[in-house]
Amino acid sequence: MDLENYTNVNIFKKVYEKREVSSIHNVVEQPHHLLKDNTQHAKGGFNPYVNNQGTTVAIAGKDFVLVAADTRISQGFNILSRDYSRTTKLTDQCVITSGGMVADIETLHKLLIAKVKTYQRQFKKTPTVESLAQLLGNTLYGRRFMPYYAFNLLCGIDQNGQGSVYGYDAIGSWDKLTYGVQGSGSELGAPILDNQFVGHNYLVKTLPDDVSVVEDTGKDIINSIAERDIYTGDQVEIVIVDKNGIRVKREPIRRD
Amino acid sequence: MSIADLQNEIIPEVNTHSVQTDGTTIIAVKYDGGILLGADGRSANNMYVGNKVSDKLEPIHQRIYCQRSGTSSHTSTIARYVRYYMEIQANELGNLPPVESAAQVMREIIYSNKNSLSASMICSGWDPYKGYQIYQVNSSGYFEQGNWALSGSGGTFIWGYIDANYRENMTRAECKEFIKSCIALACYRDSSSGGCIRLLDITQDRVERDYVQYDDFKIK
Amino acid sequence: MELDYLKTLPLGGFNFDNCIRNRAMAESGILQAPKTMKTGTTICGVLFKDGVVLAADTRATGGSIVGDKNCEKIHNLAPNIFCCGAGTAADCDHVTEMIKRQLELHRLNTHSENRVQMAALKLVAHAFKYGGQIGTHLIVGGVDVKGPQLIECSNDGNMYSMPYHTTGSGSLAAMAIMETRYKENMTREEAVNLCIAAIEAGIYHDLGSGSNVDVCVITRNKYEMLRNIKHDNFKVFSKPGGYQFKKDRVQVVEEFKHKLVVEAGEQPMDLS
Amino acid sequence: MKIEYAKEAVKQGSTSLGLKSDRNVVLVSLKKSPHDLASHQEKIFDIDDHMGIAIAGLTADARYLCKFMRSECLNYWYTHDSHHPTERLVNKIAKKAQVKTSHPGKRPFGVGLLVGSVDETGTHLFETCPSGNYYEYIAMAIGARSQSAKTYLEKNYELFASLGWEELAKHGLRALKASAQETELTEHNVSVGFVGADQKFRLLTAEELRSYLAEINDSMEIA
Amino acid sequence: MISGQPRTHTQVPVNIGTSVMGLRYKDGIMLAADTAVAYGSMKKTKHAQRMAAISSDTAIACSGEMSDFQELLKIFREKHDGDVIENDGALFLKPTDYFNYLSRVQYQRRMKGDPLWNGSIIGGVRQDSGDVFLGMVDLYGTKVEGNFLLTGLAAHYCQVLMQNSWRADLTEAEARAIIEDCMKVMFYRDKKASDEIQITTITKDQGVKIHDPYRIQGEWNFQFFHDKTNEFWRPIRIYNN
Amino acid sequence: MSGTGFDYECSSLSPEGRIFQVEYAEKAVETSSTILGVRCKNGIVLGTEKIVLSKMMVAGTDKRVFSITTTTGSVVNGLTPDGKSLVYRGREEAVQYEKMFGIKIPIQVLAERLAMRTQMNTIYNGIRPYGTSIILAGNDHIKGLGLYMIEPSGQCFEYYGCASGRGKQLARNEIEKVNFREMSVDEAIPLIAKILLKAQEEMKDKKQELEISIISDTTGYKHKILDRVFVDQLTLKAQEEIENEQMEMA
Repeated sequence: MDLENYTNVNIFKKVYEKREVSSIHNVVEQPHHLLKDNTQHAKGGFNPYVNNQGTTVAIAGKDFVLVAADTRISQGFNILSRDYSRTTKLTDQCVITSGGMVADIETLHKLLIAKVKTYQRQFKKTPTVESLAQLLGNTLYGRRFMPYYAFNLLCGIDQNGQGSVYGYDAIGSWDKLTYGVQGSGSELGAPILDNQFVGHNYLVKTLPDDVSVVEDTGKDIINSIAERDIYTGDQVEIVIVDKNGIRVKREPIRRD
Repeated sequence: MSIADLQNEIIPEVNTHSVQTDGTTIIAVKYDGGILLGADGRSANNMYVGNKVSDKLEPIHQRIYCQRSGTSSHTSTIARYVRYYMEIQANELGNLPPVESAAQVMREIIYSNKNSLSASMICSGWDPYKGYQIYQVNSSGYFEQGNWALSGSGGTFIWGYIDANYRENMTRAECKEFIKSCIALACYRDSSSGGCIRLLDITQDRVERDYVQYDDFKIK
Repeated sequence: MELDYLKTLPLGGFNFDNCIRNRAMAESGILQAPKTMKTGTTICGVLFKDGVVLAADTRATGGSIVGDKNCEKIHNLAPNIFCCGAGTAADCDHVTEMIKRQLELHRLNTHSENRVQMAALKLVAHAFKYGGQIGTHLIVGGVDVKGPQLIECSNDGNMYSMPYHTTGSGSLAAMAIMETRYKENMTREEAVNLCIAAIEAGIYHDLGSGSNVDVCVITRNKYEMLRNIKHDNFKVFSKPGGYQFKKDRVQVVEEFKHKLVVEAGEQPMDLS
Repeated sequence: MKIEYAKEAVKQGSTSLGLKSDRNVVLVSLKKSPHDLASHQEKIFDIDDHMGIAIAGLTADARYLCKFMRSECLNYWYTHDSHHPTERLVNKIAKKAQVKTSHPGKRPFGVGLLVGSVDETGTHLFETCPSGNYYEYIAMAIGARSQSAKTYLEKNYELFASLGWEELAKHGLRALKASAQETELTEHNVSVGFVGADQKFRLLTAEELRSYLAEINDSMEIA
Repeated sequence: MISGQPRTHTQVPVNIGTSVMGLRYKDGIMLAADTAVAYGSMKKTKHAQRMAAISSDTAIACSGEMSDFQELLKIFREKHDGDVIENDGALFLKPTDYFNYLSRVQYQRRMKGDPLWNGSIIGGVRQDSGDVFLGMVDLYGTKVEGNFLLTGLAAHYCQVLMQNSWRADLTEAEARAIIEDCMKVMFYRDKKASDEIQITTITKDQGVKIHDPYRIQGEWNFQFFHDKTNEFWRPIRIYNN
Repeated sequence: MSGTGFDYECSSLSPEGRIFQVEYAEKAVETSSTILGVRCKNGIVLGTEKIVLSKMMVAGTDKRVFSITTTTGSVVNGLTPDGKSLVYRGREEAVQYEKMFGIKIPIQVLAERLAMRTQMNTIYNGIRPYGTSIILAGNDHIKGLGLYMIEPSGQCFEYYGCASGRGKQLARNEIEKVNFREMSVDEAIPLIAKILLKAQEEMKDKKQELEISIISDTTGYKHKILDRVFVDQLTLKAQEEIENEQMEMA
């Protein structure tokens, strides 16, 4: 039996030449600005979308809404910034947080702020969370064929004083939730939220009323996600929306 | 360049004649009292030489010349546009047009159509405002000014030679020898340059052509 | 005599039959090959006056999920040779195990200490044979009769030696530290601190690496394996009361209790 | 002639006036209502957090200009994340007005604006007129019977520089009283808006108006 | 030009400038870039200036496609001139305005699929209020602000060095030392980097000052490099008689 | 002057071959404030005098001097909005020229293009001519310093010194008297302030305000509008000189 085919290698010379070495050195060689995991790297073309990762969690309470989000944005394996705030204030009773591509997120938030301002100037009153939810849905669908790469959570106090969270996908399908998680750690965070908070799957619909408990849970969720998701870390930003306004605070989490 | 050409371009085996390109070595050097331009004479596609002794030195205005390298159809069209704009500017100014604006027009055309053009050109000349100037626009629209400029596929072979032997303010004769040996060396190594050397000397009061045939390239 | 049954035996080594099938399917677009995940790591090695220091982080990732928070990346090849592995974890473990066995056999046959270069060359030959398909980026370090040596073997089969090496996805950050702070003939402490700083660079600045730092110092006929010498990455906050799973959260529709009758064996634990 | 007629339209509008100090700009205007069933015609609009306008003349034109100014400010904020510089916005309005005067088919704006705002270079009070001219004032009044208000302002404008916005508002109301002798000023037909270096543009609430008006009426010295 | 062919935009960067850096120190901002522009693997231009002063208090440094950088400079010059000729008492365009404007330009170009292929760092010190700004915009329009910023490959390499040694009260000399360290590492490890670097300082009193380029010294004479040659490794002995 | 029915459109010439609309525009310019431009050894000075319409105006608000590019300035009189629309047109031309030809627009080319624009308003029916004359000053490496004036009729000439508005005649004589060609810009400024104030003879009672801008090699040929404080002192000094000149004459 000749040794030739014993090693089985040279029969597949074609396979050997064509495949792309996926070692790290190959990644470094490419033009630096296309540095992302090379699986979906189009040959030489410009890919308008990049995912800056990061995770955000929103939990609706009886008369408040809590948003816990990490403050790290990254590109490929490299950290762009360690203290980037993912939530912006639309009105005194409504906040929006999103994960995905930072450029799209900022544009979308600015656009929403502009629309809210025009609404306030025209009708002399601030828009309610329900109307903003509808507005956001339409804005996202407006760009159906070049979508905003932003997965949003709109949180606020609705008319009868209850906390509410609206979950979105990138092109504008939305519905009212009691809690939501978006971003790179969403698969990790979702089970804890389902277990701990009252959602669709519960027969007894009572929203949590103790802010400190919900805050601790939110922080714990982001911390546990940071344990297992490489794109989550640095700091957790807690935003609490209730009838007398919005409070923001930050605490460090693991930085590796 | 019709669609047929383009399809040929894509399927290499079947391609009998691809788009005519000037493989080219073009060089421009400022010497004490003028500018010397040099270009080889070969304009070929990837298979055979289309024009043995093509002239790649395009007159733009009295004292402004530009040298073409890249797809010859693109570059000659660009030269035509630049000549047209320079004529307008000259009429308006009532005087010779500045070399800088000729170069900027070329840059504007190449930069804004960068995805459908492949042309990298050198624009040099004299104007009463800033004297002798050499500008270079490469195929992606990057605009440079300098005392010498080099472009074309043959150019890559002689970067070393130029870095070593270039001196500021050479005399006219020295500069001529320098350019001749540069292009000869390039043609010696680069298969898409060769044929002959066309030289052009721009000074304030006159422009003078020169032709060097292949056999006195004096390369061993 | 013709041993035809031999042909039916499965051939040793790797079997590449399904490569053709995979390629055909991928081209036909029915099924995309599973994305080869790039594993992240930071490992480094540095030479000092009378020995070698190897260091590594302890995070093993699968894509963007951390698989193991405290895995061991510094493998022992021989009493005087260690090697840190980056790239596909399985490849590193098994290949280093294989080479360790061969080195031991060699030691027993020649009654002499192994040489670092031999270990490196065996790794490189193996990797080259499989054309880089084996994702093993190794830094082999050790002290032998020719003095302290440090060799890097990449997965496509080339090896080269420098006074300091870093590989893995965190190699860029670690290399910056090495380039700026490496000095010739460092003392043991300086070398260890330099390696720790380099690995921490990878841990904090590269997403693919994290958790703790392992260091291994090898000097003439002595090695010290310092496991988790630095471990300051831990879960910062956890919910004080832990999680309760209140029964009343769910509306009880119907309750059904049934005493479990056991014919043989002990009684089941009383749950009431 | 087109422009003179347009200026005449501004004079028909009820009076609006504005005055500024180093840190605040106050706009005061008299609101007319077509008949007592109808509500009073809005005269002061907020353009952005740092800018507000008071109008005199055709309110339809005014609404168009106000919409234009609001969207310009929003666009500037969208691209630069900062407040629109006042003079440049007034320039844009002047340019629009000028186009209306030079083309045959177009009629000029029949409205004059008093633009009050605060930016890096301090407080500004601009008056635009249909001809496309605009001037920056320390205090100014436009609209019907604005001359009597102007005389009051001219008497006191030296002492405006250091005043707080409350004092400025009182001066404004006194000037308005001078020009609206017969109609009685109540919180329905008067509106006061002000903006300050550290105070967003805001209209006075009914109570504030009532208290200031009360103060004005009893301490009414001869204008 | 080519009829029938849809006007495709996706361009590929050709004249590439390597990474640029920016960091805040005690009395302002320091931007740094090397002076090489690479055309493929050939270092085409050795003395290109990849930094420019947009206005008296704002400067920009760019990496990536250099022809797009020249286009960016044209856009900014037009914007700055427009601000100057208004003559209305003050220059209203501050560093933050230019920064946001640039991110809008990049975002629009990205939407059209024809990006300006640059990672640019904008720094500025306002002469009046003295507050310092440092921000980075990439080709998608992503805005990042911070005390020290790096684009391109340096983001992977030198973030460590900056993070470990940055302090709010860095003197100019210390800041220069950090930058030179980072540039040294880039010169070793980045194919397109060169050892000639250029530094711009922006301070409250002097505004934007672009210093002339100078060369940095690498560490090349380790003993190891001299004598650990292949003779040491290969199983062959060379005897000189 | 009334052209009995011929004077409402530009498209019709009167029997004597005059376009009344243009003459009305020139009349509007005659009665408006004086503007002048003077070319000196190392630069150009533009100036204008204005009547302050109301006491409550902030100083320097009624701007008549604008810069078209950083190195070219202009001053307008007559209907300021018309003047400004010409200035905006000039700015667009400058940007377009610079984008295409890469060099700053030469003052000569800018002047000709604005002149063509002004002339265009004098031929169509229904479009009224620009009720303003504009003086352009600039410096470029093509022809050096250039001082041009464009009349509402579209005429455009290059001058060493030019003036328009109510004090045109008086200003012209003064400019010819003083040999500005040899003078430097800084020496010329006080003289120009005096000329402007003299040109305002009959409006002595109202509060006067000057606005002066220079383009000179000291400022790197950047068009610089002199700041308010400096110009106000200048006006006061010039007024005293005029008073004591009058005393000597009387």
